[in-house]
Amino acid sequence: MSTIAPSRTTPDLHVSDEELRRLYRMMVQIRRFEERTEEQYTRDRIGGYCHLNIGEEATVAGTVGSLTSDDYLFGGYRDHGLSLAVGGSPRAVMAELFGKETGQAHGRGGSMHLLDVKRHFLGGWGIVGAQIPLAVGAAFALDYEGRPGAVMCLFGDAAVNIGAFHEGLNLAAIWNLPCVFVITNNLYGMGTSVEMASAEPDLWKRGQAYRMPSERVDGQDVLAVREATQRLLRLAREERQPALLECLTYRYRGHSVADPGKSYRPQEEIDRWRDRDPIVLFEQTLRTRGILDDAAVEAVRAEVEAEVQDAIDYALASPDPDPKDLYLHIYDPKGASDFDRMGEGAPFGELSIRGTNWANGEA
Amino acid sequence: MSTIAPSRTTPDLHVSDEELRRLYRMMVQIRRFEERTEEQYTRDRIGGYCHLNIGEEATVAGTVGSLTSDDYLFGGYRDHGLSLAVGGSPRAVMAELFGKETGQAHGRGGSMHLLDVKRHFLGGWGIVGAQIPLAVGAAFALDYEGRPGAVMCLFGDAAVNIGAFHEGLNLAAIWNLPCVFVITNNLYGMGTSVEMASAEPDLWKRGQAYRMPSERVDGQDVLAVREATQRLLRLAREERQPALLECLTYRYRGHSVADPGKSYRPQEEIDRWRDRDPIVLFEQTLRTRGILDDAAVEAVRAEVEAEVQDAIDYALASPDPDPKDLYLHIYDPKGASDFDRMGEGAPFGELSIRGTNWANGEA
Amino acid sequence: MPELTYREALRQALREEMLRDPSVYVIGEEVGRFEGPYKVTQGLFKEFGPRRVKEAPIAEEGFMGIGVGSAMLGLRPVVEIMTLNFILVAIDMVINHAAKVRYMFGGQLKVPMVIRTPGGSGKQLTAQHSQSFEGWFANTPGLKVVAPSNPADAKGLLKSAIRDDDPVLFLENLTIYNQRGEVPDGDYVVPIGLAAVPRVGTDLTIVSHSYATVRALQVAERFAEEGISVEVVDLRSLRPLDMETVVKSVRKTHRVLCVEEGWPTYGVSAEIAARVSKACFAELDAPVERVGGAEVSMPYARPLENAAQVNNEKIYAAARSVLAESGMLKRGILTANR
Amino acid sequence: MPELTYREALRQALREEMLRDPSVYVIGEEVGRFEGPYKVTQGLFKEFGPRRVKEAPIAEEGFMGIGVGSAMLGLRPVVEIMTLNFILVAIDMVINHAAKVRYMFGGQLKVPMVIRTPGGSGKQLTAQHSQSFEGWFANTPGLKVVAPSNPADAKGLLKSAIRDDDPVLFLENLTIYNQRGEVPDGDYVVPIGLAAVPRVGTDLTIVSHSYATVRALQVAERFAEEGISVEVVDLRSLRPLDMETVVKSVRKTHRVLCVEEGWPTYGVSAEIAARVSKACFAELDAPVERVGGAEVSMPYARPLENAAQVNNEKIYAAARSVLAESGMLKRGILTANR
Ligand SMILES: Cc1ncc(C[n+]2csc(CCOP(=O)(O)OP(=O)(O)O)c2C)c(N)n1
Ligand SMILES: Cc1ncc(C[n+]2csc(CCOP(=O)(O)OP(=O)(O)O)c2C)c(N)n1
Ligand SMILES: [Mg+2]
Ligand SMILES: [Mg+2]
Repeated sequence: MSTIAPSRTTPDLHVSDEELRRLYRMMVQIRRFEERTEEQYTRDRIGGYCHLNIGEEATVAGTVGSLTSDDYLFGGYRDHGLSLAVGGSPRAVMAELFGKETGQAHGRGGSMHLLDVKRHFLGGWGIVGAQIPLAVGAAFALDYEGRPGAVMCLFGDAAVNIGAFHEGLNLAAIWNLPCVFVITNNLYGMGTSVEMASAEPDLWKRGQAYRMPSERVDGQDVLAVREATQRLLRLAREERQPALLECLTYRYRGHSVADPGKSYRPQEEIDRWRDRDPIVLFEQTLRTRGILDDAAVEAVRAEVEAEVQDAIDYALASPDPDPKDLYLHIYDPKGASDFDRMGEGAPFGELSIRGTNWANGEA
Repeated sequence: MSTIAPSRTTPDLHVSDEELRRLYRMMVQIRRFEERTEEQYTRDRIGGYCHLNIGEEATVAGTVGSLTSDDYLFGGYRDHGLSLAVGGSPRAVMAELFGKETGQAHGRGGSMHLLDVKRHFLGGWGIVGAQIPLAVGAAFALDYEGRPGAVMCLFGDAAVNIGAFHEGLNLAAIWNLPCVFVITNNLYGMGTSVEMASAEPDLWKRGQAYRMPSERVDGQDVLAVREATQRLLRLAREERQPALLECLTYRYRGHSVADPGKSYRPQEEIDRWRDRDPIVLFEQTLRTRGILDDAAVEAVRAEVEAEVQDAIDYALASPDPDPKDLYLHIYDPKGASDFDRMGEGAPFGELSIRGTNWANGEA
Repeated sequence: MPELTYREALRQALREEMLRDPSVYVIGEEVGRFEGPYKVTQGLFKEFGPRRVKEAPIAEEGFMGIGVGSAMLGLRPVVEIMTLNFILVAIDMVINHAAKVRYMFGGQLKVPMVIRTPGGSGKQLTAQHSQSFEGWFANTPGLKVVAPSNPADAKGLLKSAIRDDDPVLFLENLTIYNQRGEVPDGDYVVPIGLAAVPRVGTDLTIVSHSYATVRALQVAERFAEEGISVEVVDLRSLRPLDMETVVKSVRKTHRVLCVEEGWPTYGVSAEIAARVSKACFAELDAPVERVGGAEVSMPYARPLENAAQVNNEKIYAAARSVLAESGMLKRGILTANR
Repeated sequence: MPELTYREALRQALREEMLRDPSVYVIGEEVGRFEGPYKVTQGLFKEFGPRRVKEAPIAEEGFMGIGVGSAMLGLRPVVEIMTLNFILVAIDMVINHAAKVRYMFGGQLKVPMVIRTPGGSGKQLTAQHSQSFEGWFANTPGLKVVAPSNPADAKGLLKSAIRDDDPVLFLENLTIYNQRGEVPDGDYVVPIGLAAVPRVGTDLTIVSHSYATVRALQVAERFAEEGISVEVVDLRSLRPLDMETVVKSVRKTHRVLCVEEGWPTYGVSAEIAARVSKACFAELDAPVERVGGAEVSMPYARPLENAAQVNNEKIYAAARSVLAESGMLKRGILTANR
């Protein structure tokens, strides 16, 4: 979790230079990390489904980058950037993508199921929309225990049409739970546009069905995202008022690395969005404000480049999980003895349902 | 389904006398049928869960009574009144409650699963909210085949918080399906008030999340309900525009006959609603308009009394389903031979998983 | 020892665990002011208030998710699903989430959650309200599934389930809520993963769980009158499954009948039969027999419902058929006695 | 006969049925312009347009319900669920609705619907995307469940499923979409409820379905090289289940191994093993053996995934263990050859 304290009011101009530089670096890091991830995937070092945040850096940095150490984060499968934005180690993220024991989920989760318990990032989920009730449950726990902090839940534009969204938001609202719901509206869920999928394509308006403060923000403008996020997080923390924030952004790549992402959207749309690249826009702002110059930009790039290369090297050099640990973590080790009498097919320690001692009378 | 043609505009005053009398009789019939049902339940002639429409007659008659022979109806488990309101035979309804072969579902469904295929009443469903996607599916079929008519889907105030509501309404809206969703808001789902359950207790506003025409109507005023229903049905039929209608009403009885219905709501609330009894209100209106007098009221009462008694007599005298038919209807008889080779435990014709011929080599 | 109903035993366990551990809370429909749809949580709202007894709207997926999410942060939710039938709208949260968290995240998170829900059929509750899906949960690694058949086990297993650090589906049963039995006072705990042998016998083993055990014991009684000695193994826990106790019994009786309330084909009894058939391959005097609910959607009419539900007659007949098959009874007797 | 992939065979069946019967329509996520998440519906949107090929938002419960409701009015929906894992959010519509309609309403309504969905694990798809729930559906009266293992059956069974007047869960498999095989042209229909014997043998019967059959055939090949003759029974249909063919094979070989991709405990293989153990009680030379996926949530890392998935090595080893158990192989050989 970021160590930045929650700011009371954050009109754009009052963001400290240090914070501006942190956000900029975060965005550059996510972009480069994802580009290299894509490359590593094509080199077959990463398997399964793999969804990139490229193009969405301002939304990720503006939302996730606003969390404090009291807060918690839940997200979907497009989660590499999320895990980096909470301050997670690029090494551990890349190692997870490589399926290594040193990865964030010790190689069990992969691309879709990153997490960082220490930094309160609780995954990394693969069933569309399902992280919403989970996040509400975390907010419930904060409230139950009278803890400070709030929960942020990120999901895509396509998640707003599934039942879990509806149930989760209503429950958060009736119980005044400290949860900020963030729609990363990148205009498409796989090949389906928001207009095809949602009867109310102004997705933020869905929040009104739960009497929830709801708004839309330019997801390419990291400071706008940050301002709205911090405002809503404060509402959640201090007034136990959940809220819905829609960030309008775009994914440059296809849905996953397996999808070219061209068949269902016109090239000129892609071009138009690329013209508003969130990193370029932010860089311009910072240059105008005299916070960045060529040298600084170059320094960040070089630093990030080295960092990501180091992550790759680290992941490559890391050990695979040991197949003998296959049954580790399926249940609490304390409860393992519950299974002692199950014999054949017991979920501890056997690779198949085949014979064990006791069944042959040898127990 | 009622044989009344859809009216173009239905300001209150233009309802024909005949129609007014039909609605009045319908409401009296439902009330009396339910009172006798309750009594029959205590005499142990009816089993399982049993939910009554007493108090909600104006909502039932105003909505369901507005359907034409092209339309379809789906409802929940509180469905006795629904089946009567489509013009179904009280005999067949009561026989179903008694679990008789002559019942609407041939004794297979019981109180919660009435239906009347001829009159396009397609059930009678027991999982809260699940009838909503089903109804949207029926509307889809009408649209697919270019058929006239619309689908009406009734559900309770508590159903608006479950995922199926959200998914169903959004799908109907994006695909312009002819479906009118009706919330029978009787203020409680079991012992849970609308305020406890719904972050937006003005339930009709939920429709706005799908850009759907939505409104609330006095569910104790049958003509108001009828006017709104007919208007929205027309919209659905003619403009393929789904809509949401909330009817504010009250159930006098508990959730089911097993619930006294007193612990979670104040007596004075019950009294207040009883003061606006939908039948009394409508009777007054009709008396004022000179459409009903003492004699006419008495005649309707007597007619309904006899009709319901006849239904009870009929149900009592009807035969039970034959246990030898246990496996009838679980699959299409045409496909029964698919199961020939299943042998033991095959779902045709066996009462248990016990031995059959072929397994002993005798096949 | 005090006599309690199954319902009261559950309530006692809940209350004691809530007193013992402030992280235990109850969530579900009508669990508060309404005192529980089947009155299990009666009195808890008054005693513990709305924070610990959370009255949920009809949004099973939502509040099951709240259970999982809050458990990930260290709470110990006891989620009540009104009946097992409704768990289908929330099953994604159980199978794809609760059961997955610990493993998928490399052991860094856990879900100490209990899902309490009654299964089985009641009196004319019909197709959508009379089902037994417990085998599906028992099929899923990451979950535990327990199914007590009597008040003492209800109390002891619920305490174990609440204290367990993994998600437990705690299967209750509509028909036995009112059943009475002796229940040890105080901190009585029954470990998960141990079958019980509530009746010892030598001629036939009946393996069952939940309400089917109640019936099995009645049928055993009837056989005793006929001079046939039936042993009843009450599984209590479906995952983990205590095959050791089952096998030990079968090694003694050499005859087995598996009974379940649900549909046998691909049901719980299939697993028991498959394992027994293998583990006791050379020791069975007859094939493992199974009896369960008729493979139909539960019909409403009483004659049909009676024909569909598993009952003592069917269990008795199936048991006699095993005995006959093993040569212990002449086949003729079977037919005569039906 | 033309060679087609499994995917192409499915597409051909869909296309032919859509041409034959205007009431057949396809609904699901990305089935249209995106050409299908796994490209099964490729070209159909172009040919049949948006009315017959309905592109759905992520609302599985909603569009599954649309399938059921529209089938009640006489349409023949083919609902595509992107993978079997996601059916959990829509399972209430399948179990409590599609499967119930005919019976609960006394035979007056029907649901001629097909649910197409790929199950099984792929390459590193992990815990929430690698599951096999088909046994749960096969446990449910009112549903049929088919699971073809090759292109010809894929085509023939899909046609049967679409023409069937009851709801059919049509299980495809991620791994075999690209598998090629001969597929009869034209109106080729495979009846539901008939197992196939794609390989005849005398020493051991392997019973399997879907992708496990592909593996079983490979293992049988390997055994052939060793002079051991393995018969493979491909169930093709799980409900109804063609026990006649299974039993016939076992009466010949006297040895059985059940293979499945999913978790064996309370899985599909339990039912097969239970039934075979009973039907062939006196004819088995060894206990029925089962092998399947390791009982864990599918892990990501390849070494772990390999250890978790059922594979030829494990099938081979389990088969040898049956052979050894029956006395056909000395136990020593088993260990040596591993
Ligand atoms: C319940 C469910 N249905 C379908 C899928 C398959 N699926 C994975 S991602 C996705 C699209 C989601 O789009 P969106 O929510 O907009 O997020 P984005 O990918 O654009 O970030 C789909 C259909 C799934 N994972 N879960
Ligand atoms: C998914 C689901 N959860 C719970 C139930 C149990 N249940 C049956 S009716 C009901 C209350 C529904 O209230 P409402 O929708 O307001 O309808 P009403 O009974 O007032 O007509 C509940 C909780 C159910 N049938 N289905
Ligand atoms: Mg998107
Ligand atoms: Mg209500």
